[in-house]
Amino acid sequence: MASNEFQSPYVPNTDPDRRAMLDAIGVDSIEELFADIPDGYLNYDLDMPSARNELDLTRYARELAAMNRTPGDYACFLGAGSYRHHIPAVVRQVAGRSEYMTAYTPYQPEVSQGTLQTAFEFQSLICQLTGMDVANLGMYDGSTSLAEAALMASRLTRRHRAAVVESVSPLYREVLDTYVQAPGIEIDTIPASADSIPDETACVIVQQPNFYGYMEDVDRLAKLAHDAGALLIVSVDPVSLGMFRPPGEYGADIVVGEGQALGVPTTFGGPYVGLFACKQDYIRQMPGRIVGRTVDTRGEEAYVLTLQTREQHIRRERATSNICTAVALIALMSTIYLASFGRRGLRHVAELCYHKSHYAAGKIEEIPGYSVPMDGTFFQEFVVECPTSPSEINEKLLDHGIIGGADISAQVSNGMLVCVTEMNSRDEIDNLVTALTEIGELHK
Amino acid sequence: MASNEFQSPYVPNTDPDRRAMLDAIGVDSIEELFADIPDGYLNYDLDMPSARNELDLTRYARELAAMNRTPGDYACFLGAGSYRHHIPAVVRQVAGRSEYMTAYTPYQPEVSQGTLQTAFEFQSLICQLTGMDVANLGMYDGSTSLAEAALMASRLTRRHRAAVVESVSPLYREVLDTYVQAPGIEIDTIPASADSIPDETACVIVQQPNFYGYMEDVDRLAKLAHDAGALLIVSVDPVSLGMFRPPGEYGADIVVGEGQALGVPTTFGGPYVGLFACKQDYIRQMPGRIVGRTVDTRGEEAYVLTLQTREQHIRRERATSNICTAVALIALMSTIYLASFGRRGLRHVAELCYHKSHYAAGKIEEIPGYSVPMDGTFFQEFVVECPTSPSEINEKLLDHGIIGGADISAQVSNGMLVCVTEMNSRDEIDNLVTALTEIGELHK
Amino acid sequence: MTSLLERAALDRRKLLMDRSRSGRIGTTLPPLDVPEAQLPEPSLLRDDLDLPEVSEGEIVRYFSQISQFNFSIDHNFYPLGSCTMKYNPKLNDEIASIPGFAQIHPLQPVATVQGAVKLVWELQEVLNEITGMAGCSLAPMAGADGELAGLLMARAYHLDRGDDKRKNVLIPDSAHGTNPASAAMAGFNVVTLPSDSNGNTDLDALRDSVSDELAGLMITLPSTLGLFDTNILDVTRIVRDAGGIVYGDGANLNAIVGRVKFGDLGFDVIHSNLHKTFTQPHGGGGPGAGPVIAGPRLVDYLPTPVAGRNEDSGEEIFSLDAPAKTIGRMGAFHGNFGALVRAWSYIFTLGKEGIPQISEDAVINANYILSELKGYYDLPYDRTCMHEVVFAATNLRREHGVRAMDVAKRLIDYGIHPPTMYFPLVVEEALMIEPTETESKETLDYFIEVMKQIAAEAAEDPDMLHEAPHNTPNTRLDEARAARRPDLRWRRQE
Amino acid sequence: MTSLLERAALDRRKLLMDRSRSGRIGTTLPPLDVPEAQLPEPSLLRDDLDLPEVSEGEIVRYFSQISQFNFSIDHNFYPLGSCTMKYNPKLNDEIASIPGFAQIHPLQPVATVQGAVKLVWELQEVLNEITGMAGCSLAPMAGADGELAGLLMARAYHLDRGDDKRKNVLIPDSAHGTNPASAAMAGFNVVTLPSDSNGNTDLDALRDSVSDELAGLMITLPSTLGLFDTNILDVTRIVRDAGGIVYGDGANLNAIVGRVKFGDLGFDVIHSNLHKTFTQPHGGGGPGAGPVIAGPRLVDYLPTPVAGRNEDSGEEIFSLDAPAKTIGRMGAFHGNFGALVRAWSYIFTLGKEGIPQISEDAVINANYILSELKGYYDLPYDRTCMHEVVFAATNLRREHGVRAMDVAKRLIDYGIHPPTMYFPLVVEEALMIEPTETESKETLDYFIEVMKQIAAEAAEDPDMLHEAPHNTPNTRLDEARAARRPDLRWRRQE
Ligand SMILES: Cc1ncc(COP(=O)(O)O)c(C=O)c1O
Ligand SMILES: Cc1ncc(COP(=O)(O)O)c(C=O)c1O
Repeated sequence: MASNEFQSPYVPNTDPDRRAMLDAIGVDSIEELFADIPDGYLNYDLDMPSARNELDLTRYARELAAMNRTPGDYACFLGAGSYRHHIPAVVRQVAGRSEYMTAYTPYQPEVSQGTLQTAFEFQSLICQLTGMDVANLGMYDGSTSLAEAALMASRLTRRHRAAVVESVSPLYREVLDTYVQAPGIEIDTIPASADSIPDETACVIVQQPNFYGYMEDVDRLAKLAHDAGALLIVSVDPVSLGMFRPPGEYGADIVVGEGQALGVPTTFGGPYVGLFACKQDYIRQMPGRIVGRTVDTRGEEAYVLTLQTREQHIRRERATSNICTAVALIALMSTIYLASFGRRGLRHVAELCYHKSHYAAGKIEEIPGYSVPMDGTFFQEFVVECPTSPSEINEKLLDHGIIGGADISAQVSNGMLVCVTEMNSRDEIDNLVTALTEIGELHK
Repeated sequence: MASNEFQSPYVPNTDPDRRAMLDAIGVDSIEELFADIPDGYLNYDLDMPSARNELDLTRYARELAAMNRTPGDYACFLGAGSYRHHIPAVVRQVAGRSEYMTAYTPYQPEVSQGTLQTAFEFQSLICQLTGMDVANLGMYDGSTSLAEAALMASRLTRRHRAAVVESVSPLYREVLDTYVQAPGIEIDTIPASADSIPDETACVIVQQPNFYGYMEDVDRLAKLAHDAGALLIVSVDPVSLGMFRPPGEYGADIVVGEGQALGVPTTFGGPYVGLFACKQDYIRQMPGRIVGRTVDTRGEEAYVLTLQTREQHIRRERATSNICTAVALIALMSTIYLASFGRRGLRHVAELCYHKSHYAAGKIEEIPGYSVPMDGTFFQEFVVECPTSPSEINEKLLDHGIIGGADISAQVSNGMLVCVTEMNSRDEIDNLVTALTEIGELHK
Repeated sequence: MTSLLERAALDRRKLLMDRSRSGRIGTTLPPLDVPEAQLPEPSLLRDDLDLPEVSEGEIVRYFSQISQFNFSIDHNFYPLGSCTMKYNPKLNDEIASIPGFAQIHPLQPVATVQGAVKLVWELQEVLNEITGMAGCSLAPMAGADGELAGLLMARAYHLDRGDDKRKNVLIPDSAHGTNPASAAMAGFNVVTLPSDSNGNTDLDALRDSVSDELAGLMITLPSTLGLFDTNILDVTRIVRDAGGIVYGDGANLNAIVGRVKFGDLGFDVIHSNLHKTFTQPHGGGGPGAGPVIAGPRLVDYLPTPVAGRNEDSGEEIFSLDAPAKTIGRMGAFHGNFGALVRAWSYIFTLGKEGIPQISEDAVINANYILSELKGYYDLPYDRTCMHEVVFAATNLRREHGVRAMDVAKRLIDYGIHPPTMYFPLVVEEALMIEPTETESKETLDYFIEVMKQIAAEAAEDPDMLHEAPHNTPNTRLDEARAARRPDLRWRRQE
Repeated sequence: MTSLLERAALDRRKLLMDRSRSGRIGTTLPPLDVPEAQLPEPSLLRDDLDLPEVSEGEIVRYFSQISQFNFSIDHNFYPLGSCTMKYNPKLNDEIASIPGFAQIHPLQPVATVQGAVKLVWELQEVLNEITGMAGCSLAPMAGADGELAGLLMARAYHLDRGDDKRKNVLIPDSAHGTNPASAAMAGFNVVTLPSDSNGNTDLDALRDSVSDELAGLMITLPSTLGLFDTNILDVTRIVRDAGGIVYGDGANLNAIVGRVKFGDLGFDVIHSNLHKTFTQPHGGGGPGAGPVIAGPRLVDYLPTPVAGRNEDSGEEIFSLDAPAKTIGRMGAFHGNFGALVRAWSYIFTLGKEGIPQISEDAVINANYILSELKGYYDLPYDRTCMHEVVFAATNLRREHGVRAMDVAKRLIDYGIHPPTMYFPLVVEEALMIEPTETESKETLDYFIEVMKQIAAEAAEDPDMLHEAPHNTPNTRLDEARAARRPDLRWRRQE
């Protein structure tokens, strides 16, 4: 009766079950249930491989995985918005509990307090970390957080320009461009040293540390924005906040950032979690899910999705965003990560990144043909000007067992953005220096 | 206050907590609590490495693991009591639930029904598989099951000899020797074709399929045993029971076996699970934990450890065995495995092993210099007589990416015990044949 | 004064910051293995980092305990309509966690991630095949993100042709909220389209709504009423004839996967929620993935990147490309790769044989529930449904003052997750039930019996239903208070 | 007639064989990729294989649901005396699952498993160091298995010296049941040794018991009374002077790890339960590991294999060896390697700094409970305890007819796993409480408060205690019936 003999392990029912149900329904065949599909459009014959068993599929997946050069097997100095940090086993093990993993968005709070309470923890810890009043439960990633923040600023100020400091990640800029194309928000690119912004600017957007890893003068930019009636949007690396001043302290109105660094593997770019926090006054214009604390009919504290009138399922075309399914499980991973490292641990991790990247920068600067051209304070990334194209260098580094830094020659001539975290041992750094030296000698 | 500065992530309490507790206890220092230790014997200074963080320890563990040649990376034809079979993800994921993993032996049934009910499932499925009346919750491994079965047979018959068919695994024989040395049970080694056994023999022990992979004439052995008033103990490979006749059908009194093949990774030899089943009449002499079904005070069915008067914690030196902590979690893995494959799947797996090993044997037999000397029906293992020592051949096979069969030259001159399961693809088998051919040519 | 037991229950709910004790730590820290650099000037640094201090065991126990307050597919029947809460195979999770997938960095040179890009490409190809479309980008990170991408593509398409009057997007009244929200984000006016009494598109209304201002139509197939629109060929034709783009919301693909292809029916662009049809676990609200899949008219506008396959002297080479007229990036990198791996694993496990069986069983199961519960609950559209059936508790409200909400909450007492309630909006007191194909007939029979019992209870003891659920860690919550007095984070008690 | 809710509860408990439906399957099967061989003659084959037929999702839901009927360390305080239910670090599980450990075969040539053998060797070395012994075999698969090995070693030692009269093993009355059971399996007569009023070994009785028939003494240190025998140096001296072997049951090593070494105190051989002190998860009753660790007199008798380390031109080479006079094999292969990896991971995570802290905190925590509950429950030995404290509910029994069992079951209502009850046998109405070092002061305070409350409840409402627990899936079970009418497996209902 089923259209073929295959018995899926994921489907319990078999032909006798189907037969009994069809009888109860009062039809003779499965086809009758699909009678609403226009004649001639039924099409069962998929041009795709036959069913594959778990053993074979796993083997094939491992083959594909083996075609990749995997950080861990290779020393890796890539960052630029996706960061390798040590993730304690407990993060994976606890977030992997099926109670969390196989639940839906907590629309039914009585049977979702696990998800809801941990979501409230996430919001709380992101507030603690950023120094902001409130945080939502996360956007798709750091870049869409940034884009949604610009839209939100525009709604709040009823203005239609955004001033973006030129040191914001070019990838984030591209996403911003995607989001603003329809609403028609105009983007002005400004230097960090700008001392004026166009009238009618809704927001100043700065990344701290910036795309190149360096700290911007955010106090000045905050003043610049606020003097012009614009909001200050800051895009942060949450691990940097283990040691650096939180944006809440320098007047940020909206803080966004990529939460991946907090306990989430790099996974070729996703799923990640976009952090989104802001001042109390702005909560009704926030995008995304928000969990609030309330009481039940017995007066006991409990958690629930709230301020839903901002959201698409209530407000539809007037919603603050179209976002629905977000990244709750990734937010949970970050929550467990933050709980594990906590007050002392996150500062320690940040300082490790700081010291190690400075050690690396100091060594690389000494290599003939290479320079570290930018001035200022950096956190864990810095730009190296190479004697030849970074892509060429990176190719040669592979032979040394090294995945080099990000190629940013589009932004800085022969520029490589080198990222050093606690994952890079001193040996790895020293090997990088040796390899760069050797490669540099070929280009004298 | 703690003896050093280190703060363990596994210990919540810190010095202020300790101080408060010591105050409550009414002592000044931790040392006072250890005052019962004789003077001069306190010794804190361990000659061992300092605490190691998770990142570094994981790296070191991966280094050690990388020093091993791992089946999966290598084709592997080893069996001889530990078998590679495909283990569905669901086995690991479900048995890994912390509710199962971090519970103790279910002494408190009201808060252990998860463990107890799944244990009852295990006993039931082992009975279904072996055709026996009852099964216990498992012994340490297949070899200790066998040894304990011999002791049990001796208790039941009040006799002190055991006739072991010579084709029983030599490793199991060694364990049996360990167990019988103190009680003084004498072991007679008999050929499978024996038509008499010494008087006062408590049991005949046969392995089916035998150590060499071949089926023994168990009907004959059953008669031999029973005619002499001895019990028949059969050591089985549970996967073979997917297609072969269960021992319950040919009169086995006690069935033992290594459960590892049912969903447990080879793990360098353990933890495994020793299967142990027998006839109803013998239950009060069984070793090990047994779960029974009963009712609670409301009359509802539930499960509980039972027949505990056999056990050491009640019966002490008159217990049927000293076993206490056994291998409940491994039994759970086997239970999930059996549920996943079930009626159709286990037979399919058995047949795959059968056909693939026969394909391999056929091909190897054709290679000049090699032979498959034994006659009869084999399941998934067979003996190959090699042109030179198996250890030499195995060393060369490594260069072909192959871990060869077990070296059994102690039993069969130049003998290699080759095991082929569903894990060995046709390609792997063909590569083995090619490699053996090449290696054989060097020894012409 | 609260009793000890009550206090224990409260303590179990204590937040991390309230569990914090100075000096505790939940993990071990690597030492510094290089010389210390000079720290930045103090004005750049933070004074305090007020995060929790808890040990690892405390973390595990806390998160493990409260996890059990959730219902989840692994523990409960979860017939949440429109959400396709099917069994999520464990294999997929394991494959996604292979280090060669989980540990690779999105900015690695593409030559160093050929296996990952090949997987992406294979998934694109099979999604194209299943939906009958020309091309696909896996970049969108959820269904709504796919909608935004598709609508931005439609916008770009019209503008490219100088067609800048096309401002209106038609959306049926039964549509999911993301549809109008996405249309608004893509700069369109939303025009609501009524359905006819059978739940199909009202063709007359449609004809009246098309004009040279029509940008396109967003339609869910089958609809959120669980119905296959029998007018669908007319619908797509009318829209396309008027110069509009037909957008298909593929959230309900589970109903028709392997049976009928969107491309064949005249759709220009659709999205598919991999976390519905293709078993990416929902995770309590994501992550998901919402690939946007386009027909010939829009394929060049797909968001970046799209995986490509080339051959170079017999060797496959995979690339990540920007389509010719791409609308740009939907996120910083290449989409939710982790979810893509799981969908890939699921699809290729089932293969050409198993994929069509999904919809077969999903549809049988839903119709079985329909036929068994008909008469007990109002059935607004009395016709064969697809993968889900929408009942209405209007009869119970009318006769006993029992609402859809009460039925939903009472189901919890029976260990069943409530269906979707009060959606679609066009159905009063809606109870939208989607069993999925991974539930057994026994489970459906139990659900049916429970639903009948609840209908009986509504007559006998409506108050008991108003007070449901009865055995959960919390009773019904004061949602109004939550919204009126937002309490959104832990704060130190002064 | 049972109600629907009751029936649902029963259905949740249905066994796999009763869930089975013909044709269902819980996994996918690889196809045959070689030609079929001729099958054996039918008489060798089985007709029927009556195993369950269930789908993967059904398996997951069933096992996930009933798992929640368990208490476990990850969810509950679990102060089960003598069992050392401490937090089991998640890291250990992940390290044990590295394919290079989990997938290797026990019969691989040792040259191909150098990493695994190195790990085994490192663990041996560190256990020798921690216990102050000369050598170690990791082969025994639990504590009792280590006992058997150690006693067989003692037996072989005596016999080797032609000393074949030595048949008696002295075992204190407070010993765990495995001690006498192991002694019997090793062919010895068990002679019970009384303790004195302080819970120490009665030295006079000991002196009276030694003779040239003395094979040895098995003693638990600290004892199962949670006490460190202050006579221990005399004890070991007396036994050794009499030609006996001193066996140390190391189940309670958690109390003294990093503080005092068995070897220094005159022990000849001990075992250590890695699933207690060294965090191998208990798994609902194993697997564990019970290395046997020997001093100079017995080291040559250790079971096979023992890992060795050699250098060959500067390169380390590890081997698996049989000790010179080995008693043989305890199991088919090399012990429970998976458990060894976890213990290794735990020990080297804590290192020389963390290991001594284990016993510090374990002992503080136990003494804190002792001092707080003293007066509420009888305290048979009123002295400083080690890692656990043994109370007696004799006062409650006498005054209110409430027994240790009732206290234990009532703790369940408060979310706490009962302590060990009615053990050691020398203490009437024993409640043996072992908090471990991984519990916080807050948890201990809660436990203490609950225990006081239960003492109060015993006075106020003893029946309520007799009926406890109140909120578990099952109330107290009829254990007598289970033993009288053994019902040990599923059977098809005729
Ligand atoms: C019909 C329909 N469309 C769109 C969506 C939005 O998809 P997502 O939540 O993945 O953004 C949903 C999800 O609930 C849906 O049911
Ligand atoms: C004091 C003591 N000795 C021996 C044992 C036996 O150890 P195992 O259960 O590992 O065999 C135990 C375990 O409960 C114990 O507590």
